[in-house]
Amino acid sequence: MKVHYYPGCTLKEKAVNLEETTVKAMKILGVDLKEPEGWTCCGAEFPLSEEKISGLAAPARILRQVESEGGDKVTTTCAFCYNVLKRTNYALLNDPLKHKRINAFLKDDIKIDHETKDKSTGFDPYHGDVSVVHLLEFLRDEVGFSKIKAKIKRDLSGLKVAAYYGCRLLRPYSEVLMDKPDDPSIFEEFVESLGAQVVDFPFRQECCGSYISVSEPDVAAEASYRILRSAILGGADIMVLSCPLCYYNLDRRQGLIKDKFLEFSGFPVLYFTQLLAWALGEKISTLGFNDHYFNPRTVLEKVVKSEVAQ
Amino acid sequence: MFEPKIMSFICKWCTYAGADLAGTSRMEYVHNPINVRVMCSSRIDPQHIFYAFKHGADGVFIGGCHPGDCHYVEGNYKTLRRVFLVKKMMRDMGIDPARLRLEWISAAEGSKFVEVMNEFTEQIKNLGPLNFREMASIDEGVSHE
Amino acid sequence: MRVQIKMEDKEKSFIQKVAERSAQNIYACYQCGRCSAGCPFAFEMDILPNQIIRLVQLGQEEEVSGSKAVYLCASCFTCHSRCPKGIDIARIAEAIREITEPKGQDHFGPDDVPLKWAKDLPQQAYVAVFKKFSK
Amino acid sequence: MSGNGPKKKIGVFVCHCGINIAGVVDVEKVAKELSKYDGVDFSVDYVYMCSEPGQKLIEETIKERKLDSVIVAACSPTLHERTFQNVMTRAGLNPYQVEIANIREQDSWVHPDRHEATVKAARIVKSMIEKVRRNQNLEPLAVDITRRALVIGGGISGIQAALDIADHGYEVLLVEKEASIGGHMVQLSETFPTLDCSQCILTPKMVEASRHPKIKILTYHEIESISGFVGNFKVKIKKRPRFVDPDVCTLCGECEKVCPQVVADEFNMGLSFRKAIYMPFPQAIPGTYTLDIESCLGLLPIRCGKCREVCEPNAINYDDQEEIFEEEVGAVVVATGYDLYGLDNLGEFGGEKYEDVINGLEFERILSASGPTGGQVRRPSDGKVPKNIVFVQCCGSRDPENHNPYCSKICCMYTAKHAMLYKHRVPDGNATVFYIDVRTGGKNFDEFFQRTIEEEHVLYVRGKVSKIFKEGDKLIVWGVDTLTGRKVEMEADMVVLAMSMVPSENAEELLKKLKISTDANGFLSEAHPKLRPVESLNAGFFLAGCAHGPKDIPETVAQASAAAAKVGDLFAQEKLYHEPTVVSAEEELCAGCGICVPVCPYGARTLNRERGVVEVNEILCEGCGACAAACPSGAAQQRNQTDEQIFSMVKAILKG
Repeated sequence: MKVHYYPGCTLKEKAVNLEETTVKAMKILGVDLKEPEGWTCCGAEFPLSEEKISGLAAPARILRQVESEGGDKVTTTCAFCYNVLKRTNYALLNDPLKHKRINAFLKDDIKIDHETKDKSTGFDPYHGDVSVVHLLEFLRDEVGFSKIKAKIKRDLSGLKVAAYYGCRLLRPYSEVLMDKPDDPSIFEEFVESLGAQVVDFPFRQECCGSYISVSEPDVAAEASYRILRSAILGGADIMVLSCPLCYYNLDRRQGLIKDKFLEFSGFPVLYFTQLLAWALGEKISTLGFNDHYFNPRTVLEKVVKSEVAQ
Repeated sequence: MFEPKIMSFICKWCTYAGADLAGTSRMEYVHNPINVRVMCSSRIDPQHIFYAFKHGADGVFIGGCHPGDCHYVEGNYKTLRRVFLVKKMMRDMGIDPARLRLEWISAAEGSKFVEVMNEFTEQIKNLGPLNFREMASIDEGVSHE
Repeated sequence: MRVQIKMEDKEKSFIQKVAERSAQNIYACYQCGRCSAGCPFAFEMDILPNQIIRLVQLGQEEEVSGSKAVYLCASCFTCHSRCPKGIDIARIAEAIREITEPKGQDHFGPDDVPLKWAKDLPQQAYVAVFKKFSK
Repeated sequence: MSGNGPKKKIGVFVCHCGINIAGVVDVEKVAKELSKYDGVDFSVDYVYMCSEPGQKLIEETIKERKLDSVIVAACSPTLHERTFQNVMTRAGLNPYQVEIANIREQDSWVHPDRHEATVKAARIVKSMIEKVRRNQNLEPLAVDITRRALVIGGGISGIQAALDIADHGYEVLLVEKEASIGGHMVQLSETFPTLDCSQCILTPKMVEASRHPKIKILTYHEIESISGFVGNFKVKIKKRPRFVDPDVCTLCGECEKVCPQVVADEFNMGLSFRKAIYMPFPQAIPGTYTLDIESCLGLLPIRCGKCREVCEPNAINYDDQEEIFEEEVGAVVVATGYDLYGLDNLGEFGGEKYEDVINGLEFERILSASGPTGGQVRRPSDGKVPKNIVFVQCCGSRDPENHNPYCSKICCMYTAKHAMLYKHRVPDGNATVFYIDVRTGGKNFDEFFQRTIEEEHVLYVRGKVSKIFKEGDKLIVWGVDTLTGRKVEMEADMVVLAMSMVPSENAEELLKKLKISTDANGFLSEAHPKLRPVESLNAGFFLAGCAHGPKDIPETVAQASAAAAKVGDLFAQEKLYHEPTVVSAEEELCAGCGICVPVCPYGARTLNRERGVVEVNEILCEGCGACAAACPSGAAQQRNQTDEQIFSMVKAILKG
């Protein structure tokens, strides 16, 4: 199976462990990921003002590239990229005027060959034939959770997992449509397909602080802390998520959280692909756990002892 | 001074009652429109409209109940769609679609009836008489007799 | 505290600007407060999300522009997803930032990023925060 | 079609209306001009046509000159059309041979210029002459009535309607799908604002209905279909097998004791259990056990058969079958009631997940002396008395974006009642109500609401709750106090959600099948929102209770009585008469395209596929004429407002 895959900037720099485990896990599952040629940043945030609709050009360009390479689908793991691409698609398909204006931008694109310095022009418009799917959706609908189940190499039945959605996978519901915004289940179904236990975790769709952690670190730390606390109260051993910024706020900022909330002593937070790759048999040393503030290794090894007999 | 002939079809339940209210309130307005009372604006067939144009009307007015207030549930929505269609046909025939006007006027809106009648008549005055070229196109387009 | 409610050109044009940029119907809000009840950052806000809309409805540009609440919005859309009228308050906050930010001044610019975080922050955080809070 | 139409002798009577018309319009001139108009045999003006001498003048002229039709040029037809129709009858003519030319409201009163008003008056009269020339003699349509009513739904509205109709002296069939009548009202604890016990006031009415010689109660029955039209319906009714003969069952309860199957008790909203053979509640009507086959282990003796073994009077019959039978009725009262919007629709409140987040009806059962806790306030999860209870109003109501756009109307009052009853039972407990607006429009309602705050110290917080979740033993409620502008987070032991009222789920399918008009929310539509509030758009159907929209008990009872009175009106008539200005379908012209069929909002037109023509049920036709305008062949013509009439009127007006 071959599918277009848009990693986004962060995965190539700060979230290499997300990128690598995604690629590894998908390889085991027989999926060939193809990056659209010459992709750029998606813009990270969907433009919310009618004054800034030019912000739709960058994501539209990515979608056009996928379309021109013959793809009808692009997968992402980063929740931000997913949100931006999906909403861009929605905005263009539901507003003919915006679609026209953005295509006018795309028409003026100039491509410069880095070696020859030749300029090329005259690119196609984006027709709107690409659908944006998150890797979780792709795993459920294309690969099939049952196929994952069949390929599991480790027995995770003792592991209690808090599946954290955050904002970008669920909202705004009318445009993202991944799952019910206040009663989602796709992430839990994924965790169950790995053989692990799901814990009830009422903060699974609360915001971690997002980019506010840059401008207002203390405010974001409190939001993040409440999420971690809720998972701990729910009895979780670990938390899984899909967003590099959520990961940053919930793991890398645990030092700040500890300073502010004395009862907090740290908690393992993983990308869902790290858990997937591990369940599929990847060695723990290849999962990039050394980059974590709180290394999940001990917890995982303590809870999960046996491997599924082959 | 051009005095346009204006044919007005109005529904019994709302606009006719609105026109009566304008009378009981002694509001003055242009004498040009003459009303034909129908049970519901949805009784008005495109044929009736073109017949009026053919026989010398410079403008045709249709009055019905406000959306949601139709005595017959949804007759006014049917009227709305028909008027839309007729306006398209008028454009094709070379008749200015502004010569046909649809308004929702309730039994309580005597003053609105007056305003609309004055305004519509003024508008038709500005458009001038429905000219011969336009007339000819109706003869070719629709036949009734 | 006392506000004077006037609906003159200045107020009306402010309301209209917010409505146009955000593409939201400001008047649809009936002040149930659900946005504020669910907002994860309301605990830090000087005025609550429902009050922001109320102040816009009243045409109180100064009151809104002096508030830090619009800079605490992380566009998590919790308010939007539960709003009984489907109002997207993140868009309204964005519109207010655009309209009221002093010219040429960043609310939060590259120089404001604390050095200790600078190296570790994911790219998307930089892009997002500058997109929202600087010119 | 622009020909002269039928030869008729027409009389024109121009009224001065004192100076109201004659002050502007030159009435003499109008009368004189019209005397020359084609077909006009006689034309005169007179000071007051509606006066006794004026009417005499018309009557005698008709007789003397043998007129066929008459035009009265006077005030608006809404005022005196009936007066002059009566004159016609007295003069021996058909009342449909008079037309009123409105030269007062739409001419003399609005056009001050004498010349213009006079010219316009003449034109208006001419257009009416063209119409009346082509008017047919019409007789009102008459049809017999079956004086027997069907009431669908055995809640308070159905019971009340049935009792009232029966007291009028007409037979009633009261059909209820559940095992007992009583509906939701019998589940309630105490009613606002008087706090009288709901069962105490309802059960006597239930008994009265069951003993009334004119009422036949069919519980455990469902409506399959209704055909026919007002006054003459045929109803197919399905009897669900209950496997117990109500006439033989002595309510000894032995069957229940031996039944091994335990299921959730619907009457107690699933807060307790019942057996597969059960009585919904002790005062159920009919007083009988019912075997719920869905929950039963199976009727084969080899599977179980214990209940039949112990039944002394031999009331249990395992061979009971589903049956469908037909009844004839003349009118139908639809009283199918409501359900509460499902808790699963509000994931953010966790109603599905947390046992202690319940809806209002569940709390009614908890408060009820006959309920699962005997009226003590205990929470479902562990039976503890909740010391902090939170009520949330508008759950799913007033939310056009995600849920129901309308206000459910009764929740403000029942929440106040809940909070008050809670405080009566747990005096040291704290009750908090989250509200958006408190709407207490009703007799003694606001006084009651104020008492809950002033005397019972229930805390009202203005703001809608956004999220409820569990932390350990406690529920955490995230709300807001918009009055102080503070976000609120509070702990609760139990939360009661005032879920919005929605049309009964079972009724939805039924109404669709019966083609009864409903609004966008699935509630029954009334024929006119102001003037015909208890009649359906479908003639012969009447509305009662919450099937029509959220209502409290007194309003429901009032509406049920009104519906019954309307049924009485219908049945009191010797025959049914109907305006004859209906739209026909001329068979020679009808091509059977069927375009007119969906255009009709009343279902009066049906396409007979075999004959290839449209057939009209004239009794159902209300005469709007929308089908006539839609008919491409001219087969659909409205009586006395044919296309030919409209064309000739237009021509007369434009020719001047």
